[in-house]
Amino acid sequence: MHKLASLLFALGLAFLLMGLAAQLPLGATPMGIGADILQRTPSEIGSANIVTAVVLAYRGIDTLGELTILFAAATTAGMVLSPAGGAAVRKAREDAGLVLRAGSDLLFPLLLMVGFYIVLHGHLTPGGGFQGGVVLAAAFFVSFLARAEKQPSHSCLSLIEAVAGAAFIGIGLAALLGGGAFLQPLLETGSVGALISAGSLPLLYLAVGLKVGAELASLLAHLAE
Amino acid sequence: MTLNPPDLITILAAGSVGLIAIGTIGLAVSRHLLRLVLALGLAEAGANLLLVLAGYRWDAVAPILTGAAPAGAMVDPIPQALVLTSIVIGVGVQALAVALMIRIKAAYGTLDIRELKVLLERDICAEAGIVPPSSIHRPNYQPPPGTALPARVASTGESA
Amino acid sequence: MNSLVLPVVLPLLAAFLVQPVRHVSSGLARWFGPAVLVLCAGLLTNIAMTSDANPVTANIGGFAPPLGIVFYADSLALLFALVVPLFALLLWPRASDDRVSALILLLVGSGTGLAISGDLFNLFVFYELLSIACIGLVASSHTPRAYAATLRYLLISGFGSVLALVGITLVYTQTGSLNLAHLSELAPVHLANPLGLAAFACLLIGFGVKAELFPVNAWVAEVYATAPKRVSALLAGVVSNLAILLLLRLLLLVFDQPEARQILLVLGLIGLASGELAAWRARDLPRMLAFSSIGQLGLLFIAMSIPGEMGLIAALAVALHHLLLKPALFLLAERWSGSLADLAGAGRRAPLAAGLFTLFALSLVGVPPLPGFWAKLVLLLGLAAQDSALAQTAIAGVLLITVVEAHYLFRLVGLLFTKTEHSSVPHRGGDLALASLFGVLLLASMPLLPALADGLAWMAGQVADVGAYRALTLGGAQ
Amino acid sequence: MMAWMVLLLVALMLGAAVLVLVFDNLVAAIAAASVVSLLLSLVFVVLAAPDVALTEAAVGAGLSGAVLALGLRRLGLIDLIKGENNA
Repeated sequence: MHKLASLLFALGLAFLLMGLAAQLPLGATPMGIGADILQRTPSEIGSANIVTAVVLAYRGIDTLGELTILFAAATTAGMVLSPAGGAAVRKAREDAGLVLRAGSDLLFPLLLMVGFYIVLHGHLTPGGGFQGGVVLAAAFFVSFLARAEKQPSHSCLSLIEAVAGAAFIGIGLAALLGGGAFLQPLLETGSVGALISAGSLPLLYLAVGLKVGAELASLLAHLAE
Repeated sequence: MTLNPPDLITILAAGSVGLIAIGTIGLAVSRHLLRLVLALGLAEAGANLLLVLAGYRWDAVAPILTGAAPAGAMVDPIPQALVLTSIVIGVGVQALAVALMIRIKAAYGTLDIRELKVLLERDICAEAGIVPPSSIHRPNYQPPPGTALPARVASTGESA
Repeated sequence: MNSLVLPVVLPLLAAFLVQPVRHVSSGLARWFGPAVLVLCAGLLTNIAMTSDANPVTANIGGFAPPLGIVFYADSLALLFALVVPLFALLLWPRASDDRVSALILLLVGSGTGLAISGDLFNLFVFYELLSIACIGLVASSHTPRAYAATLRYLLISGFGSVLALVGITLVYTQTGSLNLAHLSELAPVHLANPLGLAAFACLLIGFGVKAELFPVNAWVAEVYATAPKRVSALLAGVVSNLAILLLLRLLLLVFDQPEARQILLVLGLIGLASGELAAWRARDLPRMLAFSSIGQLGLLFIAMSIPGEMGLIAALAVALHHLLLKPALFLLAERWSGSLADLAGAGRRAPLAAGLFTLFALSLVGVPPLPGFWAKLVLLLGLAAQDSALAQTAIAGVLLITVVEAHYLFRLVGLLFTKTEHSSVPHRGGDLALASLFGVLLLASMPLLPALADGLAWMAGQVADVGAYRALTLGGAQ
Repeated sequence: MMAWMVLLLVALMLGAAVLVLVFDNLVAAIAAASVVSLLLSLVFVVLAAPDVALTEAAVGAGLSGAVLALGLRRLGLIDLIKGENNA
């Protein structure tokens, strides 16, 4: 009986939502602000990836909020998992199998390079701080899994995290102190498509990438203890 | 028979609505905490798909300037920026839920949401020093053997 | 140099830097958090002073509003933005290690941002940040029951954020914009249809999790009972009022339709009834106060449903009264967190605490000289002004529920002052000083009621003036 | 042609989503959730949203899969060495 009730509830909810979605003008939604941004980005921001321009320049404080949400989640998870403040007793871990050890030796440099590539080319190709940060965290985590003696130094990771977060806000405040508005894109925009272009956006995404990478590495290390 | 563009969009809208519905059902019905967290992830994925769909144009290309003159109309970049944020929020909440589940399993020994509610109610009543309400649907609920109930809860249980 | 952004950004920067400051010097780390809060409160009072009562705006990134995000602070937003750091300073949790002080700083930064931001998705991001900071603070009591209550709270607020996201999608597909001022221009044309109402319902329930709205307030009793009492005071007082301010701004600017107000009235009435009856049945003080806070916020939703400036004045009066009263009651709950039966005769040994509780109970129920009475009076007058049948039932409901509220509050007051020879209540030192500070504030507000009433009326006028909001933000002031 | 492919993608995604709730073995449920994320990131590619596709793949399939699997190991629901698991 229970299953039947949940099935009916499912069909009813799906029918209601489908009725709602059918009315939406999907595919031809009004694009007032979006079209405006598409025109202005090449000249005003100079970043080839327009989504990065929206994420860091037009809606920069959203990304700061996003960064802080990840910081809050990682801090709370760390607090819940090791209330004694990081001095959790580490169970003796033996080395992983040969495959993982050999694999991690090969993968670690590659993952590091891919991670930094994604972060540094955030304003040119799809990708950016968040995606690159996850790849960097995966790089550190693979090497942590493979070798037993490799202990993640939480203090160093939290230092990177704090410095990167402070750098993101620092660049924003520099714009504010320099007479502009908070998180106003600084430096000249350069030519669209060049590596050194879109002013301070690559620096912001570098700060985001380092912070996300350090946070998630320490979160995974906490979970894996 | 060939499907023309509007069908593509209705298929995707049905997909996003289906994901939200499946996620909501999972939240309403499932008993295991991990399944609740997975269902929440599904519902968020569905909402993200709907938001990206809100910015989609049938004949438009991705909003990346590839040097050549922009080929045709471009897709609306704003929903994509919003979904970037909401995906990472979803995974942050999920990591927090997993951390809490580990602590709950260590303390209460169960991950069943209904048993947890009963144990939580007994724990709060024990801490406040009152008799747990008999209206709990399984009055003489005995936690599964081997669950290490916090000592005080066990003691007041006997004395009440 | 427009400094409206600093009260939001500095707490976030301080939250990032709490760990390194601990490495530098542990003495400094203890005072780092409170010092930043004092700085933010100073900045906000400076803005309030220099703006001589007309709203202040700040464009983030220097982009004009419909394109970029704008911070808009009128007198109401500044009042709430000022309350957040002050209450966080007063209610700073005692056993605060670095991570708890970082979470408090995040709560202040996101709370201030929620009060003054003018963009729909930006409000969603600050709301999520506020929700995760609250979850962290509740879990900071490190007891198994806190973890269980926190996980249920996390799941409900996760579901709320899904609904809020669907609401934002519906609004974006209809209007193509996220800026509240721009939306208030487009709303009468695009959002006046049933789809707009569906968007409002999704946003209301999505953002209603923190405002303890009826369908999504199952978490309230457990979380306030298991969290540290100072955190419960902060959550029940400040955070729920911030969520109410967010919903009020959405209602005024974007969804100014009669059906939307009817939804609010019905949900408020259900919340009021269910909250107060559950409080009447509760058998320990923290949960009784938690359910009574659901009831109070139900009353606030009813006040918000009254159209026009009268409704605004009622909503502000009830909100500020709730803001003052609920933290004080939770501080008293720390002293008497045991079962109600054990409190017999507790008043004999703690006369000041019992006296304060009686004062707060009187004001909560609405006994004439106290401000609680005036708030309820304005509410009932507002309801009476509408001649719809729903408003009449609301009046009957509010009066009936006040009787229930009076019963369970004065039952406890009577219990406090009964003569019993022995008393088994172990006395924990509660924050008597803080509770008495709130009591003094409450008493001090009595002679100033006329001045307060004019201030509220002027503030309500400024908030209701949507045209000025639109002109200033879209006018592109720097 | 493209619409047929999208129909297949969405059908597979919804099937995997139902499997997440139906599987009684939790490791399989987590795998199904990662499959949903992966197929969703393919759908995002179809929707001309490469940034979002990369994020969904890296964060949804990769990170949340890793976090859930580690969580399960800490919960003792899967025993990596012996490989069998008790739901």
